[in-house]
Amino acid sequence: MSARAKSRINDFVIRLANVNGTGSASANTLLMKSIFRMGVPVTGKNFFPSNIQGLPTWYEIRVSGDGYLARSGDVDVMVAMNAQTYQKDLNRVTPGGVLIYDSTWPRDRQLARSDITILGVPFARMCNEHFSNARARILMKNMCYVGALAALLDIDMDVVRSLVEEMFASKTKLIPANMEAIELGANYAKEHFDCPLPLRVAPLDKTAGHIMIDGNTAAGLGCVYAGATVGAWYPITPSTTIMDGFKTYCERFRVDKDTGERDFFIIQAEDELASIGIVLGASWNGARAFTPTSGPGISLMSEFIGFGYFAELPAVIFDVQRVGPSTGMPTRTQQADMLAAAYASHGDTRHVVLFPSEPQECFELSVRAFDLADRLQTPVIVLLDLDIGMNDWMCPELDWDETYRPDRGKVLDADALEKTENFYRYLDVDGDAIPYRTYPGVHPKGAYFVRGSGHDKYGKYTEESKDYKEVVDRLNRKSQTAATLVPKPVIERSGQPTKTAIVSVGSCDYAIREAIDILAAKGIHMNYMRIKAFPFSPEVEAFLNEHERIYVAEQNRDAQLKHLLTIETDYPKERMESILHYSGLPMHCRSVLEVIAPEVAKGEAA
Amino acid sequence: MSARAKSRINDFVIRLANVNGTGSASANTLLMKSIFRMGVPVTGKNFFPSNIQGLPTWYEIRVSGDGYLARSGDVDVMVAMNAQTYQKDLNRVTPGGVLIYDSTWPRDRQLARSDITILGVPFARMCNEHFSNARARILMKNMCYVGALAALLDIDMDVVRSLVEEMFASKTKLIPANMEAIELGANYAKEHFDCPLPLRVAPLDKTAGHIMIDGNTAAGLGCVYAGATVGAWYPITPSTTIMDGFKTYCERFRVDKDTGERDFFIIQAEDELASIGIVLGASWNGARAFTPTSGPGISLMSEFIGFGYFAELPAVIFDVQRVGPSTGMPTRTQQADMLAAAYASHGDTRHVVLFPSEPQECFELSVRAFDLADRLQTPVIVLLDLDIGMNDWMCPELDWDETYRPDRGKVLDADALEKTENFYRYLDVDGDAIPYRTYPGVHPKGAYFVRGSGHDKYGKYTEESKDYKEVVDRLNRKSQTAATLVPKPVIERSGQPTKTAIVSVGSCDYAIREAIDILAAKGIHMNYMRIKAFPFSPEVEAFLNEHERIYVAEQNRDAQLKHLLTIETDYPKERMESILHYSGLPMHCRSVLEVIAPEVAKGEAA
Amino acid sequence: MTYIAKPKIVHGGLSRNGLGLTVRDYEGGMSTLCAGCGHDSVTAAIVQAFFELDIPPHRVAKMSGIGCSSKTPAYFLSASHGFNSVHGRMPSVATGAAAANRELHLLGVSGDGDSLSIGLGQFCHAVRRNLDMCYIIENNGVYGLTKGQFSASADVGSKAKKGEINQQPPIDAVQLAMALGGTFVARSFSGDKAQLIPLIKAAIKHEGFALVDVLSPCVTFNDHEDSTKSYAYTRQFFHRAVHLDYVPPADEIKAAYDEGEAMPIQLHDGSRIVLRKVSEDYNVQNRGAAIDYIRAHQRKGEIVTGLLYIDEGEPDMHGLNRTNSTPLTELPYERLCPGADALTALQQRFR
Amino acid sequence: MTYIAKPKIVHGGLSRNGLGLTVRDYEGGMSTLCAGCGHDSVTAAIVQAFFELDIPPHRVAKMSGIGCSSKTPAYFLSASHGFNSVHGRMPSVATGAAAANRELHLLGVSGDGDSLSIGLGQFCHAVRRNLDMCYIIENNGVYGLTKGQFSASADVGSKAKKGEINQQPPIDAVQLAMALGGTFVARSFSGDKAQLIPLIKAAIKHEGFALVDVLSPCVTFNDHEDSTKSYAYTRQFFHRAVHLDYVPPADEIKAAYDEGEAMPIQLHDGSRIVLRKVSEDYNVQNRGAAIDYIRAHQRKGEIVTGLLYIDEGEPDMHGLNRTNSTPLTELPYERLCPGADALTALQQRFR
Ligand SMILES: Cc1ncc(C[n+]2csc(CCOP(=O)(O)OP(=O)(O)O)c2C)c(N)n1
Ligand SMILES: Cc1ncc(C[n+]2csc(CCOP(=O)(O)OP(=O)(O)O)c2C)c(N)n1
Ligand code: SF4
Ligand code: SF4
Ligand SMILES: [Mg+2]
Ligand SMILES: [Mg+2]
Repeated sequence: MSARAKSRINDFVIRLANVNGTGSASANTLLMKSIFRMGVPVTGKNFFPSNIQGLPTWYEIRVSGDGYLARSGDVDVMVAMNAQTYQKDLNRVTPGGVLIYDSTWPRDRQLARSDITILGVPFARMCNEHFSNARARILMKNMCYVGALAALLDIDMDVVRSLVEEMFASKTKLIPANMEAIELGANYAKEHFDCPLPLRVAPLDKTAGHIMIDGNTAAGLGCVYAGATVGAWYPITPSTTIMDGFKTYCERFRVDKDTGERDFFIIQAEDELASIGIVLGASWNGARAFTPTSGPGISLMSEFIGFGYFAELPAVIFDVQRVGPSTGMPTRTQQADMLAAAYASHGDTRHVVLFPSEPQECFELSVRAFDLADRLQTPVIVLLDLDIGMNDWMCPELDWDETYRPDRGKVLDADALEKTENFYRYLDVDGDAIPYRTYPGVHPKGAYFVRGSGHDKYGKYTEESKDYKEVVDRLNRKSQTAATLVPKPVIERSGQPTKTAIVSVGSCDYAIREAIDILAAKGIHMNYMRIKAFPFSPEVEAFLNEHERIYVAEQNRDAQLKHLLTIETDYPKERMESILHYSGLPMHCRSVLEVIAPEVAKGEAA
Repeated sequence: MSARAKSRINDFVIRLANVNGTGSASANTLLMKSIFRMGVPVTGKNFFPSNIQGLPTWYEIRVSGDGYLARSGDVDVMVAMNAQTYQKDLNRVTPGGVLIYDSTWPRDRQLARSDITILGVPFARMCNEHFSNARARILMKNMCYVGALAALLDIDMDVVRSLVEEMFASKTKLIPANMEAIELGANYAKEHFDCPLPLRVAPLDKTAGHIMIDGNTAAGLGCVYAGATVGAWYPITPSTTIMDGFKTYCERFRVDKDTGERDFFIIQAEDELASIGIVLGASWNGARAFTPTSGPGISLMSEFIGFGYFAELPAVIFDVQRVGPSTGMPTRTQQADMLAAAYASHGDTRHVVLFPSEPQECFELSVRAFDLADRLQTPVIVLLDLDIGMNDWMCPELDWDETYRPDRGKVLDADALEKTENFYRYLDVDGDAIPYRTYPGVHPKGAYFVRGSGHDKYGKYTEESKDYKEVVDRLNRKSQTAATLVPKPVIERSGQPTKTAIVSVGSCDYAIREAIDILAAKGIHMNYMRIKAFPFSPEVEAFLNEHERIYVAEQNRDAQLKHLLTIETDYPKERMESILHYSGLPMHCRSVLEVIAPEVAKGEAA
Repeated sequence: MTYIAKPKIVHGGLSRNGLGLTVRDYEGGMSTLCAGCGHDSVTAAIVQAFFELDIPPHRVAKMSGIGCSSKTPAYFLSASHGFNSVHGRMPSVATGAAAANRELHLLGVSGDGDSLSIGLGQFCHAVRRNLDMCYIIENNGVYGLTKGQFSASADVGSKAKKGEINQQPPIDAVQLAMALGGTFVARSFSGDKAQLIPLIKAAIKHEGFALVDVLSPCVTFNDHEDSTKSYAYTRQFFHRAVHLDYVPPADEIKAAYDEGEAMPIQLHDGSRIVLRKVSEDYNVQNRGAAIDYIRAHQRKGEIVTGLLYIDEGEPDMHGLNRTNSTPLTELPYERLCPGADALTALQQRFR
Repeated sequence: MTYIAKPKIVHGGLSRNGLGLTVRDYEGGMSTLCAGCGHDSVTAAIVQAFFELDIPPHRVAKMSGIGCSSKTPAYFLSASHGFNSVHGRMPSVATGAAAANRELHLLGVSGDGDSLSIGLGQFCHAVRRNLDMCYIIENNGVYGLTKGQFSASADVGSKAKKGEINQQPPIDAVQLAMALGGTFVARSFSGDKAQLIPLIKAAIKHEGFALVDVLSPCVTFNDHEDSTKSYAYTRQFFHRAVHLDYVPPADEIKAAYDEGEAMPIQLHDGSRIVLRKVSEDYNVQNRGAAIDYIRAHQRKGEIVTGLLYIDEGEPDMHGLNRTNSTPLTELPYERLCPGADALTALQQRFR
């Protein structure tokens, strides 16, 4: 018996099949949040096509009282609202599961299965009867299935109602119709089926102190709190909502009520080369500046990233990774830009990269990214992925330390410059390989010349080998300094003696934790390290060295994290084995189990 | 006693210090070629600033009867024509060497050395007296020092004369003046000094069957012979002369004498993004197309390179590496774009990279690059460097196999398509992971849709995990096929039992061979492998595995070749040690000796 | 994209073109754009234009970048060659394709984001080269595919769906092409098939860069009140400057036109276009006057449409290069390779 | 670049500006350009302009790309902040710098290759944003630093040193800036200091994007006969349309001008420029007429110079954004961070 099969209360997956552009998103969020408000851990993953309207889209909600919030791979309740994909959706249901379909139209008798429960609800008919407006009929169908599910899954109707009221707080007129649709669905279910199903929600107290938020919004909010004033971007899925988030909160908190004057500047650039140019110009001039992008943007930015590295300018770049190579699958998730980020640009370079694993960390590391960029005077790339960035995750509430002040790094202000004899931009005064910088315009003594061409430690143009090497050797040492300043890995020990560990990054986290628990239940104990930054802090190599065997789990084809570990640590490569998941869908624990313990994986699948 | 000290005949280095824009280049070439025509192996390295006129420039000629043609690091004869750098040039002379200066003006008595011979020749005065035109006075000074050197080094005056005649074949009027200047210098030397010097040239027969050519010209010529018809580029040092070479020979061989119609199309693009776009468009449409560039260009092209990889389009890209990161030192040499080339672009990618070591190989591998790009349907990057590309190297004469026909790879022509039931662009029909392609317009059945977005093996758009993975997994297998098709490494065994080897690429070659000989003379035996391509052919790993210790010699700070070997082979990293030379000047054998046998290196330096 | 196969039913009654093909043979996969999207109308016009021109589909290359507009090549001419490149860089790919094979018909479809933001440089340089292609911009003032941000063609004062007002002056592809020496410059509206189809036909036949900037409303993100790229706004302020008829090579010019009012222009393949002024003071062969006219109407909020400028006298990219008239891809290798003797001879210089 | 330190000898007799600085304080490192290069004359004009405007050098940011022209910031205002970015992408860096600190004076120096080939997109978008900067193109029709290839501003028929003839129509930065809504558009010649210095001064003082396209011959690669960007050619076909005097805020307009002929224009800081028509039919505030005038003279092979268009009424980039008038970099963190309570409150939405 698998770990998950133990209890069907608060432990199942709902998958909602819709057509995009029909307004199902808010209904699905409502459903998920209702469960969340009942204190039950939950997560929602949106699978949407790279178009705007008319194609299949799915939303998957995992309910897990135990807090396993990775994708499970199962579908226990399917809501098949899209005729186009009905066959496929039917097949997708895990044996023993439930399928709910719109019985307005007769269902093809061929499309049946005896190993699942199939429930028909005439959503369209009921909505057509109750609502006259064409658009409302479409939208209300969504609310209607929320109602049916609420009844079937025993979701607290009061919670649903208060959420609806909050949703439409600014258009209260819409509340009654929506509630009506919900009740239509609920009543139909109660009248025609045994409610609730064995598979259902029961109130818990496990979501207190938590929120449900997507990583992009959290990252955008982090930029506001970090004190960023300049944001430049070129729209690209799945990174766009970072700037949307930044904008929302800047408009809320940074616009003068009286004058309308803004304490921020968002520039929609003409492309990604311009975005990063704007960021470098603004950072050089003393602002905290950032740009969100995705893979193709990183490729386009790579010349400028190398410039930032060599000229030593801060910059914060968010790369919300999607499936590559090339345009790839823009609405699917992957972690395949790690090499591209770590060594972006021609010539010898090594960049600081941060890997948040969920939204709360997006917020935290986004603030941290600015501090590191300023402290290390170098571009910092924050690698999210579509799963973290665009899906709603349950995560600890964001909190804020009022005593926080930005670390602007080694900047000589007017006073300091006044006292200085001579200011030399690239001199390693303190032995930490980080020189001092100035902001333009602050003081006559602070002037210097930024260039991507060869320069000596004083900042002067050079073509002399010795002078050039002095600078690039220091940059190499700065990278060592960086390793000591970046966030340390998260290490979790199994509590049992073991010489085996899993190493991973970012959004693999939940899948791995779940796998570790499952394995532990089978007596297979694993330590776990989640890397949060590159260059690797010394703890990373130390942890590796404690183990005889390391599984490196990541979401790309080519084992990019393993490559980085191979290059940058002395841990023997032959003791690392890869767990690669690169389907474009969020990782689930089976990918891990299949490599580590195929027999356990099989058991799970059954 | 070092290997080189054995004989000072045909074994020394001449360094000529000039100001750029004063026409010294042709004089220096004349000098070098005279020695070459006397049958003595010789090489010339140009050290020039990143500007057009008025800054110091040096030309270094190594004369080596034994055929050691790397930079030696010594300066045995300095011709100090640039007052601005006189002090520095004086200091540069190896003890026992000779310095020749322009004694027209009194020499600062402070600037003396007792351990070298200092010879003054009044070049300016003599030329001012003999020539009336201002420009001629400047130009003739250069010829004048060639004459002086010819006398001092015992260079055959008949050879010099015939070279001058060839140089000015189209402006014969200029021959007498130039010969006059040469004789002025020669006569002055003969009258005032003991000629020849102990350090001199003696005729040999070691240059028969060889030519002196720069790598860029050879590469451009290779493109002509490969049948390339479309060349797109954006000028960038040090790659520009590849297109100059292509153009020269196309204009000679591919223009219809009567109509002026051209069988080629060279497009000076608006930037590098456009260059590579043009190449991909032309390749897709059935032409052989290429673009030369340098580091910043590779960064800018990386989005499109990823497209080429995923959409499987041939493209040939020459990256003539210069010193990075960023703009770096555009007129200095380095091998620091290896990682950037091998894994260019976001997402999982792996590109075919070729590493020629000298001009003859540039020619050969440039033809090979087109065959591989067509056969593998993927971008191929040929990594030269400034040293190979812009300096004149002595290398075997280029020869051509008349039976050669381009390997256009798996292309279905009209006949084949006529017979085909259905053509599917990305289907692995033969099991070698290489699908069939068609050229547009050839046959109605050949139409397909090229895209950088997710597609299935039939070429259809997809967002399905399974279909996507099928394609990228095949691309991964194609990379294995590539490893079997690319040029194998050059392996040279010491002839003595040894478990140690040096592994290197490209322009490191001569320096390493010289070091190996020196070490062998000391009883230290080393095998040698020069890698010619990435992905590594199986021979590479097999060779590594034969050895207990590997020195990886390369011209960059970060050990990029070693990284590639670490990632792509199972050879234990801890058994590899790096020899890194990244000053921007061509590599010399001392960099190698200093790591492998510091005591030998010291001896050599003495 | 061609996700969904469209059932291909050939009705017996469909008329056939000179190649014996029906209009069905010029269609593509089922559109996955929003219902009502202007781009789908442009798709229909393209289908019709190629059908009427008797061009074999496989002799056409459909080039595009990224965007809703750039997806459309999947929805027409499924028997043609498609190249959906990267965002904003289609002009360079088309340039390479044209260089390689001058006989293939190149049709570019792009968006205002694709051509005027990220692709502005490449777009301008393609105009400058007079690359022989028909280049259609499906212009909706927004980035459709990334959900409605303003593009560089958005007008000052135009309001986004979420309320934001655009403040920056628009980049007008038509004026830009004029300024850069473009040899065929046209503007139209996706809702005006009668104007669009002959324009596209003429653009295909023009030897050189033929720009057709088509106002093509985005129903999802930019078709509301206060948008200046909506159907309603465009219909209202739409101003036809010239009327165009396309006449195939073999055909007589049938309609009777008054002297002075109608002007036939001969294209390179012998076909002609017949222009009729709708507006008195318009001169389609005077660049300066055309710019003035467009700007004057623009100040009044009017969108001048039709073939706005044409110059059949300028050489295209191949003319400038004096390329062999045989496509480079058809030259035998033997002609391209100078051979062993030449190699030996040329090396004299390197000794 | 600043390779060679230039001896700084302050002569007792040098005049001092309002800040008590001499012209020496506005100089830079020794130029490493070719002797006679037009760019060095532009350098001299820049030095003079900033000196005369009493601008503290450290309040100036010198922005450039890559090229001989882009090197010149090392040769003037050595006490200013320099930013030598990557090829063609200086406009974006300048945009970011402007966003961060609206009070710093931005001076961009670029080349025709830098701005009209690789940088064309960024250049156009900077014009469109009306970024507040003085942007000088040192235009020589070639890529100097890479040894003389034609640039996109090379005229049709111009001959390269090696004999090749340019066939493609030039991209004219002036006409482009006009078409894109540029608010200050000027052209001058490096050999005409009298015109250039007041133009640069006015450009610096203009609030918005001020383009000064300076013909600046390349003596090494493009100063021969048959070049249309040589000193000789430029001197011959050079046509002054307007004469400009710059009058600082405090000063009276001293010279007496005839009514109708002289036109004073007030700049944002209270300084004025006084324009005198040289040519009867030129109107510096009519965009359409200006374009026509330039094009008409261009057809005659003439190069129209002077301040060709000015519009002091348009808001600059910050005006459009309604940015705080205090530079963003000077806002205290406390003002930027919403604080812990706000964070708690806003999270209500996420429950
Ligand atoms: C390099 C890169 N940057 C950004 C994107 C994201 N992107 C896709 S389409 C698009 C804009 C499309 O706008 P437009 O060309 O006007 O087409 P429309 O959808 O409006 O028809 C953007 C920004 C991308 N695909 N590639
Ligand atoms: C990305 C990139 N591509 C190419 C180059 C090479 N490059 C340096 S300067 C230059 C052209 C400069 O021309 P222009 O801007 O007209 O300046 P000029 O030298 O004529 O003043 C080029 C192509 C480069 N530095 N970076
Ligand atoms: S989003 Fe707009 S442009 Fe895109 S398909 Fe829908 S209507 Fe058309
Ligand atoms: S090459 Fe031309 S542009 Fe460059 S410095 Fe010399 S004269 Fe000036
Ligand atoms: Mg659009
Ligand atoms: Mg230039």
